[in-house]
Amino acid sequence: MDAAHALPPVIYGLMAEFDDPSALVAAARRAYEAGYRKMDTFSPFPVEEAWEAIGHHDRRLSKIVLAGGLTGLLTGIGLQEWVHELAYPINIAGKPLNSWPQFVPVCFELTILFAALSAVLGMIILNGLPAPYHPAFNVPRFERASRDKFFLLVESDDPKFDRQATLEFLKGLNPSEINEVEP
Amino acid sequence: MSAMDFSAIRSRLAGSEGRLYWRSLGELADTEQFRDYLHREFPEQASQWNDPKGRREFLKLMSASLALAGVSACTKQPAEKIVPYVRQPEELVPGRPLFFATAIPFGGVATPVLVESHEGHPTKVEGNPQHPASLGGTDTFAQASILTLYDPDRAQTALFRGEYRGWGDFLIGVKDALGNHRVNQGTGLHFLTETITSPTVLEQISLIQKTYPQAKWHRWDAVSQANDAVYHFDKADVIVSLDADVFAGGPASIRYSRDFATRRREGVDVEHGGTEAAPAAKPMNRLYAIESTPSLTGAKADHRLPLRASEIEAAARALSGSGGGGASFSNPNAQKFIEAVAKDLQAHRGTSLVMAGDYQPASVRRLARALNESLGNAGATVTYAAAGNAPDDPAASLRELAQAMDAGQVQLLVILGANPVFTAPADLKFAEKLAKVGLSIAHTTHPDETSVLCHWNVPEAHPLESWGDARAFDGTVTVMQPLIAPLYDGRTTAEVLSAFIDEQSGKSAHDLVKDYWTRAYGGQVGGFTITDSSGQPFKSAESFWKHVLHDGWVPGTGGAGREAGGAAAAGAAAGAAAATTPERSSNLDPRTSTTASAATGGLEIIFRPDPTIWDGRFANNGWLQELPKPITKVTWDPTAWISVKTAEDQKLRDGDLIELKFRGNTAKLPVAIVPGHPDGAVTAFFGYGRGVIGRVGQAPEDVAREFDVYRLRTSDALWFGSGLEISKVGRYVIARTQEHHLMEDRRPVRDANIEDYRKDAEVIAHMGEKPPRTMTLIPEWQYNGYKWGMAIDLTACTGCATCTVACNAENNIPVVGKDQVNRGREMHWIRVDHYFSDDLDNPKTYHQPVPCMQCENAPCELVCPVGATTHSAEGLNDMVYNRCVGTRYCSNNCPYKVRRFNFLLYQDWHTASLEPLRNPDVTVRSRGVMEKCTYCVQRINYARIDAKREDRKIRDGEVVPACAAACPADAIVFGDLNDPASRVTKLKQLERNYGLLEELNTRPRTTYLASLRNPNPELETARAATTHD
Amino acid sequence: MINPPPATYDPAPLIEPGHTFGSITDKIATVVVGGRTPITWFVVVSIGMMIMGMLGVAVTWLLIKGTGIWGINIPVGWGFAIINFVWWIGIGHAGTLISAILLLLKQGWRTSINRFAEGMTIFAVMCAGLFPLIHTGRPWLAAYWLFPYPNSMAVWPQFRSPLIWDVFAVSTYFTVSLMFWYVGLIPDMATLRDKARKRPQQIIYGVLSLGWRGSAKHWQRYEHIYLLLAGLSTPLVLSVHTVVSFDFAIGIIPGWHATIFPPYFVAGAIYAGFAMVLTLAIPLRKIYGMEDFITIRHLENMAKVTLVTGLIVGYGYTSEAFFGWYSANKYEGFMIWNRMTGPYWPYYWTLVFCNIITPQTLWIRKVRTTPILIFAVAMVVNVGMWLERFVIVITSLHRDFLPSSWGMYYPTVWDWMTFVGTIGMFIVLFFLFIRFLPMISIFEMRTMAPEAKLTESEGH
Amino acid sequence: MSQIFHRSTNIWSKVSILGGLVFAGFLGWVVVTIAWSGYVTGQGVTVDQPVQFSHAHHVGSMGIDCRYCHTTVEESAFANIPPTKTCMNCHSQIWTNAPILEPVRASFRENRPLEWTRVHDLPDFVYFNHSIHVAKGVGCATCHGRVDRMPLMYQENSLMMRWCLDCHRNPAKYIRPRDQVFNMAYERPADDPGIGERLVKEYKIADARQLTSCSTCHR
Repeated sequence: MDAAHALPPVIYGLMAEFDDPSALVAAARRAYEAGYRKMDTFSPFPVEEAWEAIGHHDRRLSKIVLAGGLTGLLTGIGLQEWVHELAYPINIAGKPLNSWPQFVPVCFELTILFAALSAVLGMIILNGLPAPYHPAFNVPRFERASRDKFFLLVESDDPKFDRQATLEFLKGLNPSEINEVEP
Repeated sequence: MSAMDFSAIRSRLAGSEGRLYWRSLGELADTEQFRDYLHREFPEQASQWNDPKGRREFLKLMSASLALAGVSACTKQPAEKIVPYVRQPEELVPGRPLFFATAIPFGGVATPVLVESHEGHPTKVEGNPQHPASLGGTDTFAQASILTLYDPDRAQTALFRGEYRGWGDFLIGVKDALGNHRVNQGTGLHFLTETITSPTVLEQISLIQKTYPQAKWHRWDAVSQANDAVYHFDKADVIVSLDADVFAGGPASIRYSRDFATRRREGVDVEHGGTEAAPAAKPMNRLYAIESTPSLTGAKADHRLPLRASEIEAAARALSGSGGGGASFSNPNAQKFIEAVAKDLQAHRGTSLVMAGDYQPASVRRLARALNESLGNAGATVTYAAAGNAPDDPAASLRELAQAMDAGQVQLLVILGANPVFTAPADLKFAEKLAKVGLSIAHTTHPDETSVLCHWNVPEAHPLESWGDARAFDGTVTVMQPLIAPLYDGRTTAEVLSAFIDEQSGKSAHDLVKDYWTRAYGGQVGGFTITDSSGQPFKSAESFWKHVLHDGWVPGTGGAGREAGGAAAAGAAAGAAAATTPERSSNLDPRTSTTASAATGGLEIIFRPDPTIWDGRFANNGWLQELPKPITKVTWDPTAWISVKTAEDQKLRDGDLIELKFRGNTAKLPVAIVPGHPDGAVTAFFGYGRGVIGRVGQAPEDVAREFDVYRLRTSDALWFGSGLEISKVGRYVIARTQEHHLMEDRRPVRDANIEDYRKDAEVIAHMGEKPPRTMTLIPEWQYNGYKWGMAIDLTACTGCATCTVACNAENNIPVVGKDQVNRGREMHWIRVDHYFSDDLDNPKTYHQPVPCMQCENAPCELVCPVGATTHSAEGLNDMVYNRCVGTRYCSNNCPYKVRRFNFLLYQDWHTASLEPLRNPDVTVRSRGVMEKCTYCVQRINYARIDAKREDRKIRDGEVVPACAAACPADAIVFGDLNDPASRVTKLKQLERNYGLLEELNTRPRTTYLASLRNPNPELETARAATTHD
Repeated sequence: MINPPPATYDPAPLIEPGHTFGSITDKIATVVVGGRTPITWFVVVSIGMMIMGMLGVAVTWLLIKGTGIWGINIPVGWGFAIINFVWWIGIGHAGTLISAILLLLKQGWRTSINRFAEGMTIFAVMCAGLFPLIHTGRPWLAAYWLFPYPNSMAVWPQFRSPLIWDVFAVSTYFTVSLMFWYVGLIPDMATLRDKARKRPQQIIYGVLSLGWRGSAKHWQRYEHIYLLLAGLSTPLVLSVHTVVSFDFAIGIIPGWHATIFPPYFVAGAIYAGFAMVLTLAIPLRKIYGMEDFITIRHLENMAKVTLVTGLIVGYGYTSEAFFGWYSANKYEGFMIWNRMTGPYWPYYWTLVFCNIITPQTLWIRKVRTTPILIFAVAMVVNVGMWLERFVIVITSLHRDFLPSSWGMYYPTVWDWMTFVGTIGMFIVLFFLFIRFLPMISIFEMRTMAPEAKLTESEGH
Repeated sequence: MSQIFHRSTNIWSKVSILGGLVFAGFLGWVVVTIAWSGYVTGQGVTVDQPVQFSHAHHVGSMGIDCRYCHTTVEESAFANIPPTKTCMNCHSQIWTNAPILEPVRASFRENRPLEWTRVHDLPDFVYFNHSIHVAKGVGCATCHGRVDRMPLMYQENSLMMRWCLDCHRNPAKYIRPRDQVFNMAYERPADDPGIGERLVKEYKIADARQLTSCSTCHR
């Protein structure tokens, strides 16, 4: 999260607060058009338009989960075939060593298990969690981001960021409030 | 609560198409009462511990145990000690068992056996294949005797008035006691024994009688098998049983079962020694049973006529065409039946056989003998002892003693083996009279009802601890040698008697026996002509003795010379008895009756020894207690048998507790309704309700004490009598291993009449469907090495259950106790299933031993999550105890339900005295582990290793599982299916070979040979219509 | 199969009018943080604890003595342990169904019930999982022989056995359900963290929320995998009860060996599950005054699902009976006949009454919209579904192929204590959850608030 | 609002999670190592014996054949522990009053057996048969190691099931000519790689399917 700078910034960024998702989305779009890139919005529930507005879409998870699933499948096949054909080949109930139809259920379960695991871990890791500390929390009113308020944060290490100008710009989005975010 | 509606049953049976089998009667009636009966039978909240504590604890104790150390791979094994010999015996190879020939007397008659011994402790009893009275077979009692040997409740030291004494003290005690008898020639000196056939002991007795002419010797057998006839089933085509149960166990039944089975099969299958032309040459024998209490013999019979015990004599008369013609029988079919039988007998003069029951009066025995003689059977199919061995009145001798005691004439009473206080007829009041005896000596295996009332108690050595000799049922003298030094201070009868003979006093049993036979060899005693089996004389007494010890029997006393032997045996015994046997009371003339036949008023009571614990002597033997009794499959308790009709009349149901009132005495018994039991009669079994014996056999201080049927027995009605009154007094939970005796239309037992089978051998195959081997998608496993399989011949099987007990002994199978059996948790690896069919009042009865089928497509293996049961390269369905987690899925999925589960810790981990009993070659299973028949894989491995070391294949018959080895009828055959020459392969090629539930395509390796019967067409008409479905 | 309600009558709303982000948040969150705990909670939990104590005693005794303390025997090798296992695992299914399948089907009404339904799943699976563990009487072995790992014996599990499939299915099901549940909780944990005023609460919820801050970038990935998880759970939940049904269907015992088992078991599971959700939801909304969020509409929809699945189950029974006769197989035929008329006939007919007759009342709208009536029906179904498992397990086993080995099964006091004990365990776990976690998904409820709709202002 | 957590917690949280995983793995490793160590299997552990009997001396130096004491190894499952008599055969002549041998003499005098502690102790549900292994060319040293170099006896191998299986699956790897079975020092001829397979054929040793059937060792 913490971006590296030549010289330590005075502040982490500027944060505008809005009362409803529509206002947030509108503001985010404006900021994006204005050329800001290093920014983020915060909302008490997922607002699809919001991340579209700030131009974020991460598709890596699909591939991760697919990979996870395949790994599980192969594990299942490999494990059972190895156990029954190589590790200890023995006559069970007169069934052939490779009773593949009876190996299906375990393969299936392992596929699901691995896929699900990779999905959850993938999400957590890509989101850089756990991160109990974040500058945004320095803003007292930010606790309402998990209740009923909506925030737009422009980070100070955005090339276009200028403490004054950006502040003016945000004011223009008529937020209910604007805060400076300490690092 | 009214009795179940039997008319409903009848109508169902009548209205049903073809052959109908039924389950337990209640279900057939399927009445409300039956359901609530079921529920009362098993109270839902029944606590785990409704068994008397002491008793339950002991159940564990009756089975050996070996900690499954390190069942879980992580446990660290405790350090184990190895204790080598200081000086190692020559013949002993640690790790390899030795076999010794000896004998186990039963009621004085020898059962010849080989005993397996591991590092000096006997673990298993097998039959003696060379002995004419065994031919390798055994019976339940011989098999179970090994458990009695290690029974921790055995009498352990000599006691005088309850205080510890040594053997030496006893000898002195006897000397003192004999003091004045020397003067008065032995007046007031009395001996009481059971039947004795031991030449050594008989000589001792005659010596004593020389020294003390006034001494009296009394004989009392609670259940006397003494019968002066020896049957030769191998020569008999038509056999008639007059209430004789020749398959019930006991020394004679072993050889009888074998001969009978052989003759039954020879006529059918080439493989059983017959020829293509065999059927004509050697017809299958035909067995008629005219009997009272349903017996194994009756079950095997081609035709059975249920009569009250009191009517048997009349039947015998009618049969011999002498007088009884006009007699009226309780059974309407009797006349027709007897006529047909008589006709058949006449048609087979010289090859027929009439057998009189041991529990019928002498008159019936005489009638039978007369009949045999007139038919020219005597000497052919039956041989008789010169002198009648069994006294007319078995109680006379004992009565005389009782009178003497009462008159205070008995100063010194020596009781050897018998337990009169428990078994004597009630009217003799033996117990109170015993108090009047000056000095009493009891020589018993366990502290029992008699010994606790005697001054001196001398522990009796177990046969496997003893030197001795005895005659087999056919007279063959059989020598006993100890397998182990007496565990306690036990002594043999000969040793005890030696105390009364100056020149022998204090001699060891070994010396006594060897001395006798050395003199016998020299011709001084016994009058034996001693040669080896080939008729040649021996080099010396020593070589003769060695030879006898090795073979276990004295050639020339039996075998070829069975008649002579029989005579000698009986003669000797009779001579013994002669001392007191009163004058034969008239009627040697078979035509006059001795019994008041036809019950007048009230019911008739019939006494029988218990099928498993006999006269009570095996009450402390867990294996026999838990062995399901034939027909009823009841364990641990006696039952009173009544017929269906009687049950209706008396409004009784299975499990009702009734009070029996007979001649003023009372006892209580739970009811078992037994189809085929004569109407208007009740069979009560001796042996239960013991007051003193041991932790297993001792009846708890509750109603079970009143199960003592001896209380009802009077000396004028030793085996049956009329005037019994019964009344229901409550319910009693009986533990059965089989509740359902109906085959449905599933045909687990397939049977046919020999004629139909000869006409079309396919008839057996058509009774079920067998999927073709091609009917599968998956490739088959090939078995190229050995391919083990088993064939069980239901034509031969008599249902004696010896296989079950043999399996117990071989495979360290635990005893679980009544409560657990009642919950359906018995552990027998091979069970004997029992089914009825046809006529409710006189059904056909079937027995079917069911071990693990060792399926090639084993359903159990498929579902085991840990692979604890898998298939070996030789096609065995292996069970790996140490891998088993105990999901019980395998048992659920086993269509034969032959798997057994250790629901609790059934094994005993504490009792030291039982440790040596275990078969060291078989893992002892712990709690939570599934187990089942392994085809005695330990024996297979043993043979395979020997064969490999000698670089050869295992020979046919080299591997014999315990059940097959023990089977007296040779009904179980085991071997290699890949060996075209092996017996089992040949048997499986017979058309009457079929697999149980083979339609499931489990491909069982154990298969059955259908049961064939040889009915008399004249009597068959009734059933002909319903023989096939 | 679940369609929006027909327009024949106007359905109750999914959330009572007048609620804002704030009001929703406060109403639900106060139960956990800062709110006063209602007395009923203590009563219920302590009762639950007591019942759970019985489980403790029963299991301890089991480990000491072995499975012999139960009523099982040969031929009936499986008893309460398996019956309860199947019953509980079945109940679990409704939770996943609601949270996953209804999500995929875009059923808005799932929102206010999915959280505690998932909770129910987790706890039900816990109760279920207990039985395979203890039913060998030697759990220590079950634990380390059923999972494949390289060992000193060089032997492995036997993967052809349905029990092994069970091990994998159930453990997978539990893991995935747990993750699904937790992921759903993360944003609400954040809410709790921010609403909490006590330091310990702040820290605990802070840690659990992983520092969630509602960033759009996070929301995007979050929504992405939440959908994926739903997609994975759907086949999973179907597979789990299918595998459970294999425990029987793979066996050759008449009454078990039936191809209809998988679908009929899955339907049965959902049936039982919804019955249980209703059993829990109806009292809950009363106790915590959640009528605004769990409205009649929710109850009615669930009642409908119950009815439908109930009909499928009914079909299952019918076809069992039909094929018993139609197969002309003596064993099958006898099996079904024995169920209907044998010693256990009362169980069978009670089961028919509970599972087929009773739910028919749900055709009536009055019943569907009267909480107390729905509750009653749900209760009956709970019992019925337990009886179904009893009938399948016991009556099939107690009289199979060879009449000689037929027997009876009678549960002992220990069986009952174990069974009832797990119910106590379930109650305790569930109410602990109610107390310490939001019983309704707050952030999803926010999206139900009218103000959540985006008003297309400027921009494209 | 004020921060609940300090800046550093971001790092700590991640580190602790990873650390936890690593630690769990470590624990697993410890358990396995102990379970498979001599502490549990008894491998390589010498145990106290009533007499400090040295195979190294008797076999190594004196060159006494195994079968002189372990008489039944060729005919029985159990390779007989020698009776005291066997010891006394020699020790009634030599070292007749060596204090170390007192227990032996005592045993012989008082006819009281010596109590040795088992060194090779298989679980009770495993049925091993010496005679067949010896007959099929499994050398003593193959399982028991160079006993002739062991002053005090110890268990050379783990005796774990997988160790047994190693040979039962592929005997060719281990067996030797019958006449070499009791030769402690036997080495396979380097110039004859095929010897194993050849002997397996010659001695008609069963195939793996037979040798790995459960009932071969468990009953």
